[in-house]
Amino acid sequence: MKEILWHGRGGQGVVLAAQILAEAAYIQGYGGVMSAPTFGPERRGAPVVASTRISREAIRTVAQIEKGDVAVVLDASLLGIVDILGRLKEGGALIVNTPLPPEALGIDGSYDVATVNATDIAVSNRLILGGLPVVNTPMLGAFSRVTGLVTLENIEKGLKRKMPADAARTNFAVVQSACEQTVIQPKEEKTHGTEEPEER
Amino acid sequence: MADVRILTGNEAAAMGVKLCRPGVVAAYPITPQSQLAEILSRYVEGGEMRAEYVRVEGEHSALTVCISASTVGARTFTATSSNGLLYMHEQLHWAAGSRLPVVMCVVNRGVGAPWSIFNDQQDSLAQRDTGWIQFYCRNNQEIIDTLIQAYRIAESLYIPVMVCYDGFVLSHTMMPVDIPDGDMVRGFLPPYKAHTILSPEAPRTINSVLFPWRRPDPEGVLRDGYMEMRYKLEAAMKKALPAIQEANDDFARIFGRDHGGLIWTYRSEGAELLFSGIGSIANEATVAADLLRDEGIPAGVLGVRVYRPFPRQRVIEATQGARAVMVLQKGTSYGYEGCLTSDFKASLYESTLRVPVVDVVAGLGGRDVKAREIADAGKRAWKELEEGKLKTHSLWLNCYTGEDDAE
Amino acid sequence: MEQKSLKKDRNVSALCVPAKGEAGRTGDWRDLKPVIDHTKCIPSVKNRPACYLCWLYCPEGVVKMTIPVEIDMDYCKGCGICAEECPPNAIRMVREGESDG
Amino acid sequence: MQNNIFKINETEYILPGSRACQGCGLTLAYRYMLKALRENTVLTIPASCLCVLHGLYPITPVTVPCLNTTFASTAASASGIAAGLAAMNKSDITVVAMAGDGSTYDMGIQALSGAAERNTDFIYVCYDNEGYMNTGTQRSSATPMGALTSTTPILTKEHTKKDFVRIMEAHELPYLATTSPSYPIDLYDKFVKAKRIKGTRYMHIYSPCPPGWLFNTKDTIRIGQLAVETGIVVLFEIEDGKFRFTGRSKTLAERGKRQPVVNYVSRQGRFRRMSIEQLNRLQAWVDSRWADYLDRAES
Repeated sequence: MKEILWHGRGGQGVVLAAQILAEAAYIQGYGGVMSAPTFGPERRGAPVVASTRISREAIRTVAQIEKGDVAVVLDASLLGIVDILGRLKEGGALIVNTPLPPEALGIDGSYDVATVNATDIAVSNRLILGGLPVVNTPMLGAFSRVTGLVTLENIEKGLKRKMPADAARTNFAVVQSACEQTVIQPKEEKTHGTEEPEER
Repeated sequence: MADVRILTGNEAAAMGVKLCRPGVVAAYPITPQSQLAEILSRYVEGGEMRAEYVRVEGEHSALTVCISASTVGARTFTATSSNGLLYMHEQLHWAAGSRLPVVMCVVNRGVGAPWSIFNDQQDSLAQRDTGWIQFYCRNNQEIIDTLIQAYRIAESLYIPVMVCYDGFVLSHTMMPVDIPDGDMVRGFLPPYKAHTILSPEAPRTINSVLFPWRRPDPEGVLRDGYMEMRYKLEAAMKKALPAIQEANDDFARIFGRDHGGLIWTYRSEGAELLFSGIGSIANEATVAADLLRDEGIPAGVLGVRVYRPFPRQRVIEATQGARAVMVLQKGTSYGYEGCLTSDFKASLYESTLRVPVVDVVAGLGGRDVKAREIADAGKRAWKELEEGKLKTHSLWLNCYTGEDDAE
Repeated sequence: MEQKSLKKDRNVSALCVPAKGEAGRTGDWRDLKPVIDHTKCIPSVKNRPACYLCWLYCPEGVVKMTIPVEIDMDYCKGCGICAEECPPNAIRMVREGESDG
Repeated sequence: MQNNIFKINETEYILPGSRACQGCGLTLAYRYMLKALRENTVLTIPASCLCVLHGLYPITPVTVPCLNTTFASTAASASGIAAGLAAMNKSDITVVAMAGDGSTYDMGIQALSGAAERNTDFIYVCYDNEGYMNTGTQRSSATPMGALTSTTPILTKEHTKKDFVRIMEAHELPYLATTSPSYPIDLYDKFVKAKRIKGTRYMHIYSPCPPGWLFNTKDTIRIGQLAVETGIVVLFEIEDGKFRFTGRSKTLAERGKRQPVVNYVSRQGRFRRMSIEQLNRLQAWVDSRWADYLDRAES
């Protein structure tokens, strides 16, 4: 089973991104998918976490994810505020929306570190909502590129399940751009295989 | 010199409240509790009792007034019955969770629907999980004595206490009651000291939202999450068992009356057919035990005085030697069995005793239960026991259940 | 979340003690921040206490009635009311991270 | 307006960093209410936005003592505090119950009516943000007709807003007043006056809510002002039965000209599905109520 934690701020669509990934994974044929917000009050701008689980078989656990396989960070400023690495498995993948290259983030510990400027992609595609650039859907593109767990094609189908056709179309454009522009710095010793290790 | 008067249960309760001198009384009238509320009104308006009496618009508000008044530091009292208690349910949890020593009389009465204004215990039994200590009185003397002990227990452990007694059967029935001396009561009952006072001197926000997990405060104390805070109520309930016994024993030493503390027994030595129950029906069973003993059946009674916290060990000890137990209560948990029966059996499960326990539901909606009828049921059970065919589920005493048509 | 801590919680029931930052450093919630142009701000221009509508209308009470006017940026949530209500338009809402100039 | 600002008590009773949303009307109103009532005040509140503002254990931003209670029992809780203080013979403390429109208009109306009928010595404050905002903008009886909420998401609210202030007037209280955080000094003065009066006082705060009413957080003051400029909100006080306009409503009544309600409605996303018929009914209702108030002010 793969466990993904989405970090962002209230109003950035963290919960929606986690849901779209679950939709896409189910379409791709995973038997078990699950997504959940962090329960409790949400405030615009305050740090928020959501989760997605993807597995071959139906998923029975509903407990909160302790350490995820992947951490997707929609707002780089959270790295200094929220203990993101504390909830990321050793050797897991960290994907951050930032103009900086992976090395510049100064992440120590053996993680795959990937970055993409989702904000820029959204702005240049004029994808702005309530004064905020839409940074959640581009990160789905980065996720696909870094983990290979779900294809862009299935993410597009997932988008269509969660939003009207024209919105799905414009959002898929930024998913593709983010996928292309993502820069990955794999952890030193092991090359990153796309094959999923057999079930624990 | 003993000051004995012939009083109804409601009169005894009112006298007990007056002796405990609460600062705030809030009550909404409901049969059969109403005389208690009326007598207290006369005490307050007649100047016999100095208290703020809030004539609220409903039971939900009655208990709310006691909760907030208690938070400000005043000793409080309220009383209700039946659907009034059911209407208070939300606030019962709130009072316990706030750890406030509110003391309430529950004048037991059946619940709707359909309506019954008559006695049974379905109202208070349905509140056993709310975090309140529950006493059940078997006669009017025990009402006044238990009220006094209730305040001491509540205010030392910061747990609210219900003093339950049967509507009409006790509340409207007169019997001799020895009135404790006021000064001796003041000696027995130290003034109420709240654990947290709502006051401008030390501004606090009380009963706020809690996180699921623990959270550090500015001084580096790791403050409770919700679960830790709730556990503290459970921990206090455990401490209540010895505290109740101690209060009973101190009371006995000072006032000369011992109600047994957690449980009481009657002719339980050598009793092989053991009756158990809560409230006046357990007292009725003592008469049944005498009748059976006269006919050579070794019967006895284990009266449960405190239903929450449930006196597990005392029940095990008092059941030694019994070959059958008949648990009497005026209520049931629909779809299973009487609540006292379940808790009684659960206690025995923790011991090596393997004695059959007969679930007896009796007296719902004021149906009268006579000692003779309990004795007859005991005789039938004793015979079935001898023949190895004792039926334990469930005897609805004096109730046409239509089952005999089925055979 | 479970740090080792010396003192146990002795509270009998839940009671909160007043302190700043109950919801954390709420300044962190902003995506726009208020920037004051003190050449237009009335108290600075007149060099005496005047106007202070920003102080009056601030829900968080983080504007100081000083000369020059100051805003506690640790806790300002960036709602933009002060900029909207400032008579001489001396306050601009600027995207976080961009320079104050 | 300018010089009055310096008469206001400078102490801040809400420490910065509260959990309230950006641009919250309640927070601004609460700031001035506490400035007016000062330290010797005890509050009781139900589960609500205000409860969230009061913070999560073990920290609160508010430096005034406060007792949380259940949703239907706010006024009863205040009754108990008043009775408890009397029993402890503490007399110089102002007891305040404060709740939103949901708790006040709907679930808690019984406890409030009971406490008012007993002329309990307390101030009941209702911050009316016209819906159950703490739980995500569900409809309450205070929601205006034609408004979108999460429980009237398509057809908008069908019924008119419950005129709760008139219900409270029927209790013939010593003092009743309507206020708005968009006019903080009017609000401040009324709470200073209310503090001195004995018995049950009812204060109504018309409290704009950016996420609930769907307007930008910078416009909280403007929206509240437009409500008064159009007559949707009328600022007044009733002392021992005597009606008096106050602040902006007073100048409007004497010589000003009210704006049409469409100026107010059109700036809020919650009204984007309001029908013309609903808009006209709202305008007619505002006009007739304004006429009633004008008559009462003359007599």
